[in-house]
Amino acid sequence: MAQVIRPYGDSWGDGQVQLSFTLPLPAGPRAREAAKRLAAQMGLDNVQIVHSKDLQGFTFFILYGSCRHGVDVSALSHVDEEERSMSFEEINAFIEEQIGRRIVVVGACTGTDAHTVGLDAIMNMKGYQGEYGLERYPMFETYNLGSQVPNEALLQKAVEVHADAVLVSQVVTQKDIHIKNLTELVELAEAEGLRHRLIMVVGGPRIDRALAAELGFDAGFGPGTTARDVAAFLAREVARRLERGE
Amino acid sequence: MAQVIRPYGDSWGDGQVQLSFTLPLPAGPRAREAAKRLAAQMGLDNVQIVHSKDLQGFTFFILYGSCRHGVDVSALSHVDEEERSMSFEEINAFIEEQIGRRIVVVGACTGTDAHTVGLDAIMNMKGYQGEYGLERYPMFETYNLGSQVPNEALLQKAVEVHADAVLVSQVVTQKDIHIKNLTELVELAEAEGLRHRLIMVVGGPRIDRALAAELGFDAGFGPGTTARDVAAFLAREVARRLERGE
Amino acid sequence: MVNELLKVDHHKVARARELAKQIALDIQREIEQVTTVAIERTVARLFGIDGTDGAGVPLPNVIVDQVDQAGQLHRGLAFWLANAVVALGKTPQEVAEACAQGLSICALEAQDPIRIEQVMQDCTRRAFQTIARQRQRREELKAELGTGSEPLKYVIVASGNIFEDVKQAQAAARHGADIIAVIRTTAQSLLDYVPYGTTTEGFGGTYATQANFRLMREALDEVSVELGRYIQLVNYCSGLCMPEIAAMGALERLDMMLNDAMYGILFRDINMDRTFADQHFSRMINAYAGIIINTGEDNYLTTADAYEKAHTVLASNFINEQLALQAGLRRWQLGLGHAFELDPKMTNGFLYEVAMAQTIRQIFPDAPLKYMPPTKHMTGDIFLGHVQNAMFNLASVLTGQSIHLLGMLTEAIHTPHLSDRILSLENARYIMENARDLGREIAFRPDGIIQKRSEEIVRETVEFLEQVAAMGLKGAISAGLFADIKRSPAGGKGRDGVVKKGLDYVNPIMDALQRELASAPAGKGGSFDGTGN
Amino acid sequence: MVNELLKVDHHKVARARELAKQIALDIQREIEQVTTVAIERTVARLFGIDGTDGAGVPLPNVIVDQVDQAGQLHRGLAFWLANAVVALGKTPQEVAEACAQGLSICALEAQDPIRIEQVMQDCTRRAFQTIARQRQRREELKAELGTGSEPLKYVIVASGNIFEDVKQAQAAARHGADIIAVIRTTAQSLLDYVPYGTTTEGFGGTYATQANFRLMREALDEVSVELGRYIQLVNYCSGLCMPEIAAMGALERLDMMLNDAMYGILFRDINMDRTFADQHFSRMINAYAGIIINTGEDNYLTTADAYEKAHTVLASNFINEQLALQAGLRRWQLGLGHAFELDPKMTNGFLYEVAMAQTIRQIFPDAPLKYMPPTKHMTGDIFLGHVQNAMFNLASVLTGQSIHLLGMLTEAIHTPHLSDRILSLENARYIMENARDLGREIAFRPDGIIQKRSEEIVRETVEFLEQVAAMGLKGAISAGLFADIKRSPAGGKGRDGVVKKGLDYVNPIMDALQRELASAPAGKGGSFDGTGN
Ligand code: B12
Ligand code: B12
Ligand SMILES: Cc1ncc(COP(=O)(O)O)c(C=O)c1O
Ligand SMILES: Cc1ncc(COP(=O)(O)O)c(C=O)c1O
Repeated sequence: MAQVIRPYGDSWGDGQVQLSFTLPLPAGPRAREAAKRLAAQMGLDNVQIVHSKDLQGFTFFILYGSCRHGVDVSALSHVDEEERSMSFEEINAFIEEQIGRRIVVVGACTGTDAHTVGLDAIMNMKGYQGEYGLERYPMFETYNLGSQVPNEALLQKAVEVHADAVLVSQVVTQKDIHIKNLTELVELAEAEGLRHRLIMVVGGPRIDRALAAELGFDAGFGPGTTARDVAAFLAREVARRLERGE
Repeated sequence: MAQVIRPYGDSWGDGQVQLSFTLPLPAGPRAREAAKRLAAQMGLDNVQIVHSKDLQGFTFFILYGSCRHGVDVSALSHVDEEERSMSFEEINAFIEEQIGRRIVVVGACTGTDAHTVGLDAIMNMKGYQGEYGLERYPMFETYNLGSQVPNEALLQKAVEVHADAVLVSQVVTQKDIHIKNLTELVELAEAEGLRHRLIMVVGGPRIDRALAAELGFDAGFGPGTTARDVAAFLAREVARRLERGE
Repeated sequence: MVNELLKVDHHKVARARELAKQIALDIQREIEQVTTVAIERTVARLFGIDGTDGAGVPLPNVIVDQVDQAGQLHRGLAFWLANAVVALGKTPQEVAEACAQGLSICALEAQDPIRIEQVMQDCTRRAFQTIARQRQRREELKAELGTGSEPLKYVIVASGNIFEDVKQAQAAARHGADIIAVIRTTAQSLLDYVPYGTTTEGFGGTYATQANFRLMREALDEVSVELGRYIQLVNYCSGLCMPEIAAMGALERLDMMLNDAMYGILFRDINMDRTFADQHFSRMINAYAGIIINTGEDNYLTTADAYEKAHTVLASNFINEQLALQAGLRRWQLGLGHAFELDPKMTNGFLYEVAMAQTIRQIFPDAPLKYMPPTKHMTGDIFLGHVQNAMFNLASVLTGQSIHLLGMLTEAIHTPHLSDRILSLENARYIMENARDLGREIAFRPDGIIQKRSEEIVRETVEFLEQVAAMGLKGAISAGLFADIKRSPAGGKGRDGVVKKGLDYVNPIMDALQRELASAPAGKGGSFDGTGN
Repeated sequence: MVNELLKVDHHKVARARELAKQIALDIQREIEQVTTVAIERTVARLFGIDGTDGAGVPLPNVIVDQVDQAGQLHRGLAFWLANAVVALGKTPQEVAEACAQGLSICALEAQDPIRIEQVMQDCTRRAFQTIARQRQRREELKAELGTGSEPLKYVIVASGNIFEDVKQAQAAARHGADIIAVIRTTAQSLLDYVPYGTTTEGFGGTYATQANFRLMREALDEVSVELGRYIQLVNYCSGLCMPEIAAMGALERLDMMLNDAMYGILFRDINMDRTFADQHFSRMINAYAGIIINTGEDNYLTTADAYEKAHTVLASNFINEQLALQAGLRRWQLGLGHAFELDPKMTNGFLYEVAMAQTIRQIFPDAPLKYMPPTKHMTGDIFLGHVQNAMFNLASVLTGQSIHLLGMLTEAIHTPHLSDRILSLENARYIMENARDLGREIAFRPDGIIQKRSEEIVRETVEFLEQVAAMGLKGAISAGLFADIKRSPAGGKGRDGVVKKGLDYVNPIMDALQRELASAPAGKGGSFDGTGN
């Protein structure tokens, strides 16, 4: 049964949303009218321009309005909630029991990206937010290649150390450089016949599961991820593949 | 010729907008998916949820995305730019010459609204932002009825003093109380056969020309209005009506 | 403990208090001459009358209006009601219901004075027991759960629908709010009755009704236990029903009340005599109920210039203090109001704000000061507005304010959305933690801008109070000395409801309050002594 | 004039300077042994070589690579180039173009040393004339238009497209920005050449090219005149092309350069010897061009903990200062970097930030300190982020910082949109005006948190510098003492481009710089004297 929800401002179904954008028009009644029309096209009723600022040739707007659109919650049931998390000890025990050997991972910030903090947070001893990194897990063998690593070099290293998984970090996203770069990595892995042998994981502030899947990765991790989340996923995924006899 | 513009983030046509809203769903992958779908329905591509906050049973989202919609600027040419403004002296001189008598105005905050500061800013001696109020104009005769004035009382006073115009202020807008109240005023004026005799003006932070016209007013003034804007409008409008022989 | 960051001239402060006391005593003499329909309805309520007649008119109104129309209110409702109780052998509620059906109580025969007195004492005792129980319950809960650390974070809910308000209040508490105020609909303050039952319609706020009070207090009790922090509830004890709302709040365990001696006169054009009488009785009830009042001087700066008229705020704080002490409130109950309202474009505006806030802090060291956020100079620029609120948060923690109303980034747009409140709470939490001890770290230069501004405010306050004392408070209000608003003593709403007390006037509730307030010990969060501390 | 809000131990500061000087002198001895391909390309550029070959390789690279591959770079490019000019009767540009066509200049016969010397002197003089003219033009414009009041508001543009950047820079200037930095694309710092021409592609920034420099400087000159305020232009003088970019900036009248002695080693894994040599030559050029450098210590706190490692920032400031003075920069040119990067959740974090900023301010009273906004702890919560930036703005105006990089509410999301910059400018304008004189109003408690934190930072800095001095700077970097990053002396990019100077090495540009810098008087905004002031 359809169960449609709408944004909530201060009462059920009021549809209130806040919006801001800049239009390439000089400030004035025409720019205001354009802003209102745009908001109307976005499905907002009762549009209120609460602020506009002349940026010389451009106008910045802040608006509120009531969004006509709704989302049917019953249609979201296919979206998985997160898997139960496991503790450091549970994960190591799980790997020992179910897999019986260390999981090998190779990580890198690829392309021209030099933002290593996120990957280090997942891979290095020290970890992040009080959670140790993968390096600290007795049942993981880790190689952190650092920053600005070409896709070729990453795959080469993965082959060299018989990696179960590659962990890619992408932080710079301007003009969708990360999409380009990640797509290239998957294509390269496929071309080299490595794709099915590797669990491919991507992380970064603009990454989530949906995007990762779309780009052909096995998992994607966004802001706030800790090594434990990644370790649990890898442990389960390697076990699943063993079970399936891959 | 159609000339379509889109929002501008940091390059022409990138369509970037910022959006925030709350959904009545507990935080988690489903709420995120719902937020993305909603944004997609609003016409956003490349939706990035940059922040989400669990409000227990509700989730607050901040998103960025690229808006597919555009506005055809050539279709806005009918929107008038503002009339040339006049100075204090020009306005008084204009009225003396073109009308030859003082313009009589009655103002009030109607209904249960007690926000007098805006109306006072327009009507009282002191004015606003360094601009004198109408009371200071030699060619205006003003009656400021203050706050919480019933619509009936306002019209009665207008008849009593042979007003050219009524100035209504509406600040409280929750649940569209102002719309209800303003509509009632216009209907009342029509019922009493006063509508065509009076210039009806409304002002307030959520008022603009378009809304005023829609509700059947002759003019609407929003945030930042000064008495001079209103005086110039009234002077021209009374003159226009005289000319048309009304 | 208040940090003495400034030097404040104690002689000037003492002089200001003396003047304010004199001003308050002048008014007090007039207050004692009259009663009002609202005061009498309050007696009816505390005697147990509630509900409405068939037309929806609240029974306290039905019965008081009847006595008033009979020209008999000068004796006090209590007398007529107790007389009817004795005469008819009914409860006060039954008497009121009978009135709604046509009974004229002033037409009943006069009964035995001793039995009448007995009924009045019984009814009074029952009311006091309930209030005392609620007060004790609050004290227990506060002691058990604590109340958060100052500045206490205070947010409003104002959806117009009490059921939405409840959700939003709980969400706010879970995100760090210490105090929840339910803002009243724009229409209510000029109603000469209190609506009945739960309500779901309202503009710019939600009706204050006893049922709404109860619903919200229950919801907050629930969340208080969940959070291990006692969440305080506020409503508005002002307008034409001040003392009735005080009674309702006392019965339903509200913790704070907006309750100012002059707000109604200035901002709602309510008649002076009416407001002065009503505020006094309402404050006696608040005093006994252990409720903290919040005064409304912050409002002055929404109509008058915040720099030029800063001293009127401080002067009014002195007057409110003295009127409150005369009503039996203790210093720990005086949430005197002031505000961060300077034009954000002003060079060194922050320094002047700090000067004002710190000066008031030092002058009223025992008062749980209520500090109001920027409102007038907030615009639709929600981003800049959020930063203005940050500076306000900083001024508050720096100067050690007590009750801190969170500014909302959408102040200029709408009554707060659910998420606005959460963003504001995060803003406050960040600033107040990040600069937690700043006030203990610094000293102000003895010849600096802040010190000089403080001296100027204090000097102007004394001069202003001299002027008010000379004109009398009513004269000063007539002359537009407060908030740039003029009100005449003969004008204003609700004047009809002021009745001169007869020599035979009785008000057992007021008498009992007087006894209790004079005798009980004080002590923080609780009891009384005679010193006002 | 710096406010002395804190007591800073002058003995400790003197000791720190002494240690830093010793550390810098050690490195300086090594620097003097070598040249690099980048240094030689810089000579080529200053001799007038520009443009690319058919394959798009910049001609400075073509000619230097040829000499390098011939194993002849130890003599210096200037010698070979001048020799070719004499031999062929062509201009340096024509010589380079001929090289691109196959000419081998090291194979040309050796010419008359006097005529070679003559050519080198002529080319050097021409380059110096252009630079001096630009410098003088800047001084005139600054004198005529002024530069805004400190803290100077510095924003970045980084659309990737220089034509969009130009629009955005002008818009920012019109809304109050004093300084515009064009951020470089992520790919550029590891390129061993400087791209040619205007560019419209880039990620996280826009290519630094001479044509882009020129375009932006023209746009800013235009808007400077329009606004009556000289808008300063910044780019990045770091990576594998440090000195080339310095030369380009000198020719195109950039006003500031990000130019750090160690940033490339730590954050781009560039070889130590390469960076130390490159930074020295680039700084000599910046010194002569009257350019203010910005050092990059703020970056340390993006990888290391900002509280634990605060002293490494100050220690590095001392080292950067000494290396800069050795390169001929004057104190007014030293935009030493530090940052507001503590975790916003930290109780009293603001007090610690103020302690750090004020300590650095007092230790380097003549330096135009560069203060960086919160970045690491910014999240997608743009509302809270805007407030973090407000507190940063407050810390900056309170402690009298000079070059103030505006924090962006969208820091965690994207390189700034047009409107982000405007919102940030409004935030800064509000805070800096509203609390303009706060720093002159207060004193810190002598035994307070801020004073104690300051003492702790200074003490740890001296201890740290003792350690670095003992290990040598290269040893310290190898041990991961800065930014929690370890780099080995033998590793890093660009190592191949380091060449040991021969006994016959000549570099007429460097010689002339040395002469000029040693002899010229100093003086704010302009000229030099020998004292480094
Ligand atoms: C620190 C920092 C730097 C440091 C990097 C130091 C280092 N060694 O990493 C320095 C100063 C060197 C730097 C430089 C630049 N930066 Co930078 N930088 C940042 C900053 C401030 C913080 C990033 C960070 O460390 N976050 C903390 C970590 C823990 O979070 P995280 O990366 O999201 O990682 C978490 C998750 O995403 C996930 N995750 C991340 N990776 C992975 C991988 C896997 C496999 C998994 C499972 C999970 C995972 O888990 C992590 C832990 O929860 C951001 C702004 C911000 N506040 O986010 C800008 C930012 C990322 N930088 C930016 C830019 C543009 C640059 C420069 C290009 C600017 C310039 N031209 O100079 C340069 C060049 C860098 C380059 N070549 O890539 C932009 C990117 C814009 C965009 N979206 O495209 C940002 C957003 C700033 C901005 N608004 O402009 N930067
Ligand atoms: C000052 C103020 C008050 C004062 C009013 C004092 C007074 N005598 O006016 C006091 C403290 C009494 C007050 C009370 C309340 N207020 Co109030 N108040 C404000 C505040 C802070 C500023 C309004 C103001 O004075 N602006 C300055 C003037 C100059 O601007 P302006 O009104 O927009 O007027 C300009 C233009 O709009 C135009 N204009 C306005 N009227 C007219 C008329 C004509 C004819 C023309 C030509 C032009 C014109 O010209 C003016 C000059 O440029 C706003 C928040 C804000 N920052 O906007 C809330 C606000 C308006 N209040 C609000 C509310 C809810 C209330 C209360 C209901 C709360 C309560 N329950 O206690 C009460 C009840 C008031 C009532 N019965 O109406 C809400 C309204 C929400 C909504 N959109 O529905 C606001 C937005 C605050 C909020 N976010 O909750 N308030
Ligand atoms: C003391 C006091 N009473 C009442 C109010 C407003 O309530 P109402 O308009 O419902 O009287 C305020 C508003 O701020 C106030 O400060
Ligand atoms: C001194 C210095 N150089 C360079 C950079 C970054 O530029 P790039 O990555 O292009 O070397 C920074 C970054 O903040 C810096 O501080």
